[in-house]
Amino acid sequence: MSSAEDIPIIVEFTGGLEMLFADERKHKLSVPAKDSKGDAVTVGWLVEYLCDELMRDMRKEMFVLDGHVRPGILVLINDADWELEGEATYALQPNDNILFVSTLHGG
Amino acid sequence: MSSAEDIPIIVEFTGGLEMLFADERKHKLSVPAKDSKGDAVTVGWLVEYLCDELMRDMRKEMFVLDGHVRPGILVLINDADWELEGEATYALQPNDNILFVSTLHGG
Amino acid sequence: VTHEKWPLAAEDYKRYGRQMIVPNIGIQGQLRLKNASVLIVGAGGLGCPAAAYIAGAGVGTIGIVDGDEVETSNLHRQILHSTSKVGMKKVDSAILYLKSLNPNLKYNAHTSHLTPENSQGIVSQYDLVLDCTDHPTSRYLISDICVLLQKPLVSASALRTDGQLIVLNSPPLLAGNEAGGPCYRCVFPKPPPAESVVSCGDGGILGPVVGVMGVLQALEATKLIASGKLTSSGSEEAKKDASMLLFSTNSNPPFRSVRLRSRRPKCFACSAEAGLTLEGLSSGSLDYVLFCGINVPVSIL
Amino acid sequence: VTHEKWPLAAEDYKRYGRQMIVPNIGIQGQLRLKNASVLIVGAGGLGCPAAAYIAGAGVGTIGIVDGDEVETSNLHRQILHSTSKVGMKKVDSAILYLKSLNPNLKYNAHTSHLTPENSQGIVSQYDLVLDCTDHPTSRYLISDICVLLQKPLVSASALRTDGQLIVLNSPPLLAGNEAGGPCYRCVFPKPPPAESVVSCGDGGILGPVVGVMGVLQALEATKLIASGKLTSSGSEEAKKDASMLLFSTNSNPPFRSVRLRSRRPKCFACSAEAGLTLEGLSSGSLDYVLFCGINVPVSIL
Ligand SMILES: [Zn+2]
Ligand SMILES: [Zn+2]
Repeated sequence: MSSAEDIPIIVEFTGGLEMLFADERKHKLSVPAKDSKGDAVTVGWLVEYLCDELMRDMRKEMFVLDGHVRPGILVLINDADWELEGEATYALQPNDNILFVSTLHGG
Repeated sequence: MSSAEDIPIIVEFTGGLEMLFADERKHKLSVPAKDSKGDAVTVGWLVEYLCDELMRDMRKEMFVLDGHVRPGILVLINDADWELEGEATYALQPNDNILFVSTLHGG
Repeated sequence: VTHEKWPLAAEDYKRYGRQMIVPNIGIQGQLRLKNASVLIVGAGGLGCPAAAYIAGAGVGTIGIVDGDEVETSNLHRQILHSTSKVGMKKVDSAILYLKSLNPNLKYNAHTSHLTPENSQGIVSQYDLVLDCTDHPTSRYLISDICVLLQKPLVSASALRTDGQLIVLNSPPLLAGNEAGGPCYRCVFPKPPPAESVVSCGDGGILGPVVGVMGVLQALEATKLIASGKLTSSGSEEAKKDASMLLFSTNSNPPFRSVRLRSRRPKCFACSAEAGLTLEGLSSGSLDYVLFCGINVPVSIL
Repeated sequence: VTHEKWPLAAEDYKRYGRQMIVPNIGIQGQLRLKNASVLIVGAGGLGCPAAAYIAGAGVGTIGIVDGDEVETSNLHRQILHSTSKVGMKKVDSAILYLKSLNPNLKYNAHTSHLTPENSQGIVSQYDLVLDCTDHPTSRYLISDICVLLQKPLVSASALRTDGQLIVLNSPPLLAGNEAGGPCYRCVFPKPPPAESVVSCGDGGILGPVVGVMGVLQALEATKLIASGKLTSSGSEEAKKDASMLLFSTNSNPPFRSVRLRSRRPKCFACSAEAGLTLEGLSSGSLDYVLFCGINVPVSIL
């Protein structure tokens, strides 16, 4: 298979984050298997990609701050905290589910 | 691969049915891919198998009545009503999740 | 839709403001809630929390059906009643509480159990029905009358550490229209053997388990009403399969959504071949007790 | 464990009988509930249903902390209060209700907000804490004092149509013991930017959404107590990762359980390198308001 191949993933937003992404909670995406350097794409790459390509809302800082997912957002890879999976360095696999959850504080 | 190969499946019981199966809700099973006639094993075959091999409780009629899963039990194949999947004739696939739910009536 | 400038009373903006600013509710949704009527069948472990949140949300007319009286053994889970109300009709006790929470609604007390004879007269007064009862006989009866009168039905049940929730007959289209939502008989064409039926009294129940299911019934009701999907004309979305929510406190994950079938082609209640009629039901020719068998649990399941 | 023949009062067998016959509860579990004390921080949309079911279940001592008074805009979701109690302290209103539901328990009213100064004195009186508050400052404070005093913490939150639930510091082992459950800081080491924090007052909330989360808090509390897992000695099971329950009314499926990390090796509160002390906390040297930034929501997220 060619290195230009795309891999299908599902990206979801909840806890209010969906408002930054056209109010859509679930996005079926096809992302390149390799980045511009030829390395396997990671969740870190995906965060940048979402910010640049998917997010139409101007308030980028509500999603990414200082180059990292902003505090108060949990990132889950196949329903596990991304800290259990290598965080931003995790290499995306076909059919992965990446969930971004904004922590709620109301009660 | 040989026809004698086993396939791994998960069988679950809830709604009280687990009491008939040693109070275990989740059973990881390995079942033969083919039945004695050489046909692919089905959910119908599985029901008989569970009754004969897994169930230690003597009250078989709480699970199977007149050769069928008793009324009041829903059978779900990978979280879909088995009536959407061909009912008892559905051929088991590796890693299938088969869930038996006893309907509750309390309130 | 009203065309007045201030379609709600001044107090309503204060009382319901926090839910009116939720996307998908708004003034439109609040007005739908105000103009809607909901029947809650059963004022027990499911009906208590369901009624509290439905009254809180401002559903204009709330009816409650129950023939029972409050007992001390109810109080761990039937949180609208109270120790001083032991012996009072549950319906009257519940309405006392609801009036103190929200005095601006209309409450109807139906202080006997729902029967084939009285069900048409009661259910026809409402837009939406919640089945908060605890026996298969009432579950089949309620489903049947909802199909006949084209009312959506939010049905829940609970026992021990488990609960189940399903929205039935939604959209509530005429029998024979396959685009309508399935009814209880579509999902359970045959009743369970009587000896497999266990009540909360016999099997036990954790209060918050039945509580969660009752609150979720209120949520489904609020969503159906506020979104304008109560009637068939309001539900223009693509037909979706029905789904059932399963809850097992001790399972991991504890909640699970499963996909159910749509209307059953030969359903006794909602198909083109249905044998069910209002006349048959109200004349008592359908014997729900006989259909479900005797009610003497001889087993723990 | 008591050795009396009838360790519960005669009325208790009637009142709690339906939950005592549930497997895993029994007399042992009921006695644990009776001997336990629970602190509910916040008598709002989460605290109301949580308190109702915890009192229903028979937890012997229930404390409630809240400095606020009942407002009309609370009533759609804060179901222990009532229209005639508008203006009353929420804690007093809630306890009036709870006493009428179950007069056999001890209720403690703490009618000011939890602060770094008063938190040790209040929290030390209880076995288990429920965080039913609505701001990051209180969430970090409550987590910190629970770590310092070794109390398990059941934390929930809700906004608009979504809710979240997590059991923290369970088992509640000493800071530095990696077998203890993670604390709030393990999961959220840095607070969210202040402009991303939205309260239910500003963002809105559906009553049954926060209601479901509050009832689930009561369920987690009941399970922890009845199973004897309140203290570290009671929790002998193999260490499990913590998990968080996510609820989104409009998602399919609506409930989702996700796996969280265990204790963070450099956690400020619960690790061997923790900088947190009782003295530091109660002296006010930890400024939670400064830590979390100013509280003027300028954004809808
Ligand atoms: Zn039907
Ligand atoms: Zn920590």
